[in-house]
Amino acid sequence: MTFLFFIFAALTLFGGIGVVVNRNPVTSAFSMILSFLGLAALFIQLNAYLVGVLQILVYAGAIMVLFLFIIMLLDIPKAENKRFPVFTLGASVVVVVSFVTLVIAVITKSGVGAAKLPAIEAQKGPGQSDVHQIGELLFSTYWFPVQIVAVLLLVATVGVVVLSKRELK
Amino acid sequence: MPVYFLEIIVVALGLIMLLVDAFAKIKDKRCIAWTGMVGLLVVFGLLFNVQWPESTDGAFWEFYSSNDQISLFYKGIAIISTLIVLIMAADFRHIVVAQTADPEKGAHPQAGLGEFFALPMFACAGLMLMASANNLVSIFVSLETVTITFYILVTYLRRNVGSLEAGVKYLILGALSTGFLVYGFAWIYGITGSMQLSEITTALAKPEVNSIAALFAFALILVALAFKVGGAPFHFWIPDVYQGAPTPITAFLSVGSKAAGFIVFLRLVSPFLASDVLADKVTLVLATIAGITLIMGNLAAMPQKNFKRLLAYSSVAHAGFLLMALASAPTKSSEGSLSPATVVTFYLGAYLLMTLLAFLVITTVRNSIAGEEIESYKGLAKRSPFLAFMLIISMASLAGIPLTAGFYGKLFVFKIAADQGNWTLLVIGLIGAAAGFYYYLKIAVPVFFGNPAIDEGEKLSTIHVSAPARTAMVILTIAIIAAGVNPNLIIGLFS
Amino acid sequence: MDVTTIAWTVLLLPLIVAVSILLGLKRWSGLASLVSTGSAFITLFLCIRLAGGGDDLEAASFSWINMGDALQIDIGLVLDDLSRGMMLIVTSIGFLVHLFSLAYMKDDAGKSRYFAGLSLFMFSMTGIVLADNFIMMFIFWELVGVSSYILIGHWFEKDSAADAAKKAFLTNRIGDFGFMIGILLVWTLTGSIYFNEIAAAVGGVENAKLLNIAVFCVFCGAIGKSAQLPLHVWLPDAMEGPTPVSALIHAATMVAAGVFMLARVTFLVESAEMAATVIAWIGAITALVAALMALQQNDIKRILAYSTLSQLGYMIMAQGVHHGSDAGMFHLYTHAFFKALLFLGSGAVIYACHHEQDIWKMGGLRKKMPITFITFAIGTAALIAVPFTSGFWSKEAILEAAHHEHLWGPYTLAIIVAFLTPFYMTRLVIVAFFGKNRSDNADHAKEVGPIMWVPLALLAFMAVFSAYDFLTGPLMANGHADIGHLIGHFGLTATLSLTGLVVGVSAAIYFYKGKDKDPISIPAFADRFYIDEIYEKLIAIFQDGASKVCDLLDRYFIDPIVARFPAMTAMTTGSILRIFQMGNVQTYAFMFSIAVVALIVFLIS
Amino acid sequence: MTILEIIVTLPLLAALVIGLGAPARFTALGASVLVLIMSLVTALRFSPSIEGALQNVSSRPLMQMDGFPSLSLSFGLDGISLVMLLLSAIVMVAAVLVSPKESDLKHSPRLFYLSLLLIGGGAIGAFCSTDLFFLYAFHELALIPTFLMIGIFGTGKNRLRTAWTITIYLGVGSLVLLVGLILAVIGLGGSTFNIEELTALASDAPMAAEMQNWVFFLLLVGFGVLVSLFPFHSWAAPAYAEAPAPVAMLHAGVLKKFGLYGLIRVALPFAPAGAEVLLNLVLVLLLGNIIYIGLVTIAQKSLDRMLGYSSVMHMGYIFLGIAASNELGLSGAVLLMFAHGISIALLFAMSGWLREKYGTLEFNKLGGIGKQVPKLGLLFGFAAFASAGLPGFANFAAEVEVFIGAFAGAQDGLGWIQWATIISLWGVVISAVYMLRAYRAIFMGPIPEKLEAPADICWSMRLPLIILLVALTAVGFVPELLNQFIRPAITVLLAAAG
Amino acid sequence: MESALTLDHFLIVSGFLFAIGLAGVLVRRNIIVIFMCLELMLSAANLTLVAFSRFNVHEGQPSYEGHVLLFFIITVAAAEVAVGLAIIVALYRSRETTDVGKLNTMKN
Repeated sequence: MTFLFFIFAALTLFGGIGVVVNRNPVTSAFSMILSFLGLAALFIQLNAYLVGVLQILVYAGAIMVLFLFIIMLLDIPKAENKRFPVFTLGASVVVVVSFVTLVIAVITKSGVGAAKLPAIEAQKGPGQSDVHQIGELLFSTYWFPVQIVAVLLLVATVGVVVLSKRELK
Repeated sequence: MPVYFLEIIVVALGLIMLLVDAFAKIKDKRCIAWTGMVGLLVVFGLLFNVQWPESTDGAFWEFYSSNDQISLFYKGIAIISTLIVLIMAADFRHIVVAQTADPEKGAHPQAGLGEFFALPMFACAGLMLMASANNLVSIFVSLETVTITFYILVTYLRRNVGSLEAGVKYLILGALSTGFLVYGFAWIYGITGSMQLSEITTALAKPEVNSIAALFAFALILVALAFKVGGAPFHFWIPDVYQGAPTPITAFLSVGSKAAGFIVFLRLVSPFLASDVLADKVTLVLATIAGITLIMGNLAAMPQKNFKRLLAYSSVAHAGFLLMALASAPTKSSEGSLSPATVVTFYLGAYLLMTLLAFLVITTVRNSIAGEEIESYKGLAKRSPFLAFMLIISMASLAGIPLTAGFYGKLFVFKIAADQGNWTLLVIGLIGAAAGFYYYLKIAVPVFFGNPAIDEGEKLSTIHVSAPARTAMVILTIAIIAAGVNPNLIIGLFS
Repeated sequence: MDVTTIAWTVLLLPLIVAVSILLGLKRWSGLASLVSTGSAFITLFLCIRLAGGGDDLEAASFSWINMGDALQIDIGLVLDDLSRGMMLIVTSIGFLVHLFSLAYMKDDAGKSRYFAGLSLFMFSMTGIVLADNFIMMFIFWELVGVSSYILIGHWFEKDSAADAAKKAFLTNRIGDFGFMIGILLVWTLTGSIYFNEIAAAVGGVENAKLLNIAVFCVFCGAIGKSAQLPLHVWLPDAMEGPTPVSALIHAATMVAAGVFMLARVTFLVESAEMAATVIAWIGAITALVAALMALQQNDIKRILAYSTLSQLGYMIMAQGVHHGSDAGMFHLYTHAFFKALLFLGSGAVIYACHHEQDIWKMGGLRKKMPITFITFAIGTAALIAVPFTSGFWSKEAILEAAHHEHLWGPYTLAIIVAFLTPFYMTRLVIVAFFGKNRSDNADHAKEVGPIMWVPLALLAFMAVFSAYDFLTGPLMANGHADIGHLIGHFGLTATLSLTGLVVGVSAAIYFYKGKDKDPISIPAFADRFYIDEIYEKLIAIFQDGASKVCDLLDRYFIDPIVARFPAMTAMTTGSILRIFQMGNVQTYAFMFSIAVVALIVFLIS
Repeated sequence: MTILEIIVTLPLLAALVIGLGAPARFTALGASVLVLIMSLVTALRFSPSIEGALQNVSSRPLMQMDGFPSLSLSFGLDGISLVMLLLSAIVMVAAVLVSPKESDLKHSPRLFYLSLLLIGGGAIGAFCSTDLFFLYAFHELALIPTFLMIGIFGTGKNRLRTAWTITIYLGVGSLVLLVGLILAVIGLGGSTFNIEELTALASDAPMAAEMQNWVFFLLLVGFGVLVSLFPFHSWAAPAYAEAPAPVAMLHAGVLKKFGLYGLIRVALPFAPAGAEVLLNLVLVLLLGNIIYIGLVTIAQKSLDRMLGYSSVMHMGYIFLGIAASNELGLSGAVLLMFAHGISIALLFAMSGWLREKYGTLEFNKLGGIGKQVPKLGLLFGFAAFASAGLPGFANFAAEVEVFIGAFAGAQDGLGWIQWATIISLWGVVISAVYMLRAYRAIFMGPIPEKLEAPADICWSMRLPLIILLVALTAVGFVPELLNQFIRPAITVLLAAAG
Repeated sequence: MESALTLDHFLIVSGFLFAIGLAGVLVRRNIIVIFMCLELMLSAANLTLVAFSRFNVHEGQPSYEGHVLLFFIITVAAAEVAVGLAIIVALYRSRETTDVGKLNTMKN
């Protein structure tokens, strides 16, 4: 269990680092898929099966394909031509490192996460899986936000059309 | 009529507008905008007719703050600003068409207008929802609805370099702030175990609350919210985006988005302020941000030469005053002083009036004068005394000259700051207000003292003001002055 | 008419005339001048009715400022021997000058303005004389200043006249500065501004030092108005005005206001010993210095002006002498007539000589203008105190008073003046009236008309006889000296002054008989001891220099520090803050992140 | 609606009507004359016997809100505000009368008259308000119109800079003032804006000493900037020099008095202890006005700037009266506000005419024009002498009250204020120096060759001058005309201030 | 099921992932990559959310509210990506670049 966690955590993080470090956007995209796979595994490890699957389907699948598609479509040069300016790089690294340090400090100092992974009851029976539970929540309590999200998606669709159609008829 | 009908009606209106645009063959697409305007007026009327249920157990009410005039007021702000944005958008149509479509390549002569008119309706619905959202989920969803709509609208002039650049900047920084917001939400959820603001408040108010984690969550949320309302140093997107976006959208951003941002700000910050453990640090941080914002916004506005950009800095400056009010939340020992919610809400109401008036003028003028540089307003008073007068009224109000609504806003802010003994902030606020006199009146210089840049012998053309715009301007002016005499006209609407 | 009505009429009639000339009568200048002269006659007539003793009277007053217990200022008239006597002098000489002016100013373009000014002066002077309190006196004090300004500057298109008017007013203002302080101090010490109340309260004042200062400050007003040293510089310049004005204002009445004021507050002066001594000294010094200056002047009016200064010095000195106030007033009274006579006489000469004023360009006028000459000679005789003329008696009275009080310093100076006065006056008469004509203007001179010489004749009569009881009885019930008493005390003083007369006259005859130009040249005297020049330098340094400095300070220090610098700072800061707005979205994100880090550090620490 | 409310509303209404297209000059004149008539009627009906109580009171409550003082649009007159109302009404009529005809204005005649009415109406509103908020708010009404007037219709190359200076300066001053007022209201319990109630509170439950010091200091600086108290004066002279004559008249004559009015009405009763503590500071500053600015005035080389500085200088006397803070001094201060307002308006009206006709106001380019325009010369002489404090004009009566008031209470020896009074008295000499110098340079002496004679002032110009002069002399001869109103009001004020 | 894993493990991973995303936003110049990094940050937030859900047990079940929020986040992120990419396409069409450093016509 712990061992697997470290494997997937490493996968996730190295994938992430790959996104940042690779000069070729395509490679970045593939690193990202890798990272998302690791993340999905972590989700599953947290007993969040639906979320883990969604992560793979939506993120690693749909979204990253979209990214790749656009990268290919625009035929972006393989690597960014210029080298990173040293100052920007250095400063950014300092900021990011201090951010991480702070997050770790918060986590350790606050003791918020000292808890061990609590046991949960196994599935109570049919219709009690997390998919069921989330689905029920979504379509009962969170019915309204779902509708709003529908509007959001409509807006996004219209927007994408308006912004990228070749010529408006 | 239950209050959520309002959002539904607005969305339905937006859908109708989209459908009309898609399927009906209409010559003048301004009809679509007019439909929206009439619809919004009706919705605005309905605003005074909503009912609150006996019990708030129903599915919708999870996401609505209960019986709350303030949220209705913010809905009103959203509706009015959308209405006026539509008026502006209708006047702005030539520029929209010119910079989105290329008629030579077979584009419709009014291509892209329908969506330009319809999208604000959805943003409006999002803003209205934000106004009453009291659950992390609904806050997030409505906020993102608004934000994403704005990504589209800001970039709408896709052949215009400025609009595109503004869109990209807004997109990247907006997404960044969303990231922080979500991260913060996750932490709050982790600490309190709830998405409901009332429960979060209860959880945070407990003395044994994990203060470090809570403050960390607060920091993350504050970042995102400060970004939305334009608090320094998270305001950097504002000048660039305001300048690049289509003018009606700039107005929308500056009024609708900011107002909704502030109500969310109020809602999300109040649990932290209500907690004895956290309140001190939270207040101090807010005060610091308010101070920086005041200085940044006001002083950097002084040398500006582009009118829209100047208004962007002014928007930052006003955010500073609003934050100043937030940072002066009364402590337990000072009962009976003004509540920041009242001050902020009034301020935003006044801000709506004066900013929209200014943008109405800009949009109208833009039809006759190319460019939004302050210099290009030379001689406006001679070409159109009406517009010049409107402009000076709105500038006076923005600058906070008494007997305009803007003055009461500042007065309340100063009062609440003085009540709480926030002397440093008060001094900074004074400096800011003084700088405001300069940069707002700066616009009067070309308008009144300059001569129109026309060739010899050419006849001085007047500037056409469309009927809806004219009506709106007159109403706004009257409102500014009336509320400048009697603030109760605004305050009475929400208290 | 009862006395009160008469008093108010005397005060207000000239004002009404002045205002009506201003408001419309000025278009008919002849009528204006006649109305003005008529009003002068009426006031004279009324004053004669008032004269001749009677009870002291506080005429009904008009409340000017009414501040409850804090302050009451009334415009109230007081009629006692002092004011009645002074009123007679003012109105009689005033009337004569009006009369004289009818002819003298016949063809002047600004005739209406001139007569309006005269009437305004009559009003103001009456106000001073009748005032029953300090503030009211100050009000009219200022108003005579203005009328004098108007009349000196009558020919304002001449630079010299314009400057002289300004100088007169400003110099007086300086005196008034002290006067006002004095009034304030007296008010503080005695709690009143009314003369009778002050008189009652002054005995109870404990702060003697402050009282002395107060009295001295009050005296400052007199220094200005009566042109005492060091504020005497305006009076000679004031001769730029029309000659009748010089006679009326700058010889007979207005300049005597300082003396009158001191006489009015004798009780104050006498209670402040130090201040009184200072007053006596200043009077004496002025008398001497002015006499010295007069020795070397060539302008007929200036000689008379300096002699006026000198005589005023006498009067002021008398005010500083214990029990000398009456003597001073007596001299004021006699001097008013003979000096007005001399001025009007010189006016006649000037008029006849086509506005020639240099005595060295006259000469031989004795034959061409016999009446003028005779009256002028009588006036001179009175001035140089030829025995049995009025001037003799009044001057004797002053010297005697000083002698009696053993004020040896001032007394000595006064005696020296008694040597000088005959000298310079005789010089004037000889040079102007004897010898041969030294210019065309003098050549063409002829006797003036009756409107001009009648006043001269009347004044000449007064110059001789005004000191005698049959005139002083009705005219100067208060301030006259007892001639019998003087004769009874014939002694050192009389001897000395008679010696002075003889020596002075003979010396002048010796030096000036038949001369065409001045055989004596003492530049210091001729140039008035360079006092004017020194003042000009002082003004240039202290006033103009200081104002220049202040102006520069204002432009380049105060304004920049208080206004420009903060504004520039704000602007510069704004420009610097703009730099952060680099336009690069990653920079924004970077600052965003820094801020996040800072926030977290701050919040969790 | 009370007559007072009509008086306050009328100019603003007229401005609106002009904005909507009514004939500008006619409307402005009509409105201001009506205001003057109604003010005079009010004065006649004003009963000084009701000891100091407000009259013509009207109040329309606007807002009651927790944590914010109750706000009402309320007007009322006591003796002091009545005098200020009369001053405003008189000067406003004169200012409209001397304004150029519509056809003589190159452009925007409507804006000209509209701004004029706003400036005047704002002043009237401020003086008539009994609500602290509106007292402040009405005054600010003039800010932008003044900016526009100087910028558009001003004279001189630097007019834009001048317009900026005055606007920002006064803006900043009014902000400081605002903070002072907020502090005062909070310190006095924060329950009302009503000045009467606040005054009562201030005597019943005064603020803490330190608070009083701060409040008074802020109010002194805030009001002081508006009055051009040294060293916050550098906006005044250039602004008055370059503003069109009617604006200079209204601003220097009326609007500037607002700061002094505020000090008397607000600062003294609210923070009497603070006033005592800061007395010496006030004395130093007012001597700065009288002596230092007086000297600066002497150094000026053109009439307009000289008048500008002189109006700054004269503020010092009014401050002296306020510093005395006794019945006499304060009454004198109020009377002097009236007197100075009228006399400086008179002077600016004439200097405006001179500039228009001769094209310059520099001393060394003018001279002897008393021959060319004798009527103006005469009137100018009156005004100059009035300004220099000559008896017969209201200025003198007021100055006498101020000086005596400030000198009061020196039986035990001279204190600081007495010394300050003595030094101030020298200012009387100074003002005579510069006034007479100016008169000498412009109206007396020989006429320079190139100077062409314009026609003397016509009736439309003479009328306003005569109106002002009549007011000035009437009050000068019978100060009781106004003192009867001022005195009871001051008594009440002092009683409240303890 | 007992495990040695604590909440800290997940939170720290999530924190690192967030930081990596932030680093990418700060240093990369290609807008598309920046956009990817932003998605990375959102995912990191998701991890935190899920972890907190998992450790917040009610009646033997994790609190699924966190999952619901996550559902919305993913949806919104997808929409955001769609719109964002559309914007990037529009930008590329007009400016021929995806270098964010070249977008600085508006500044100061």
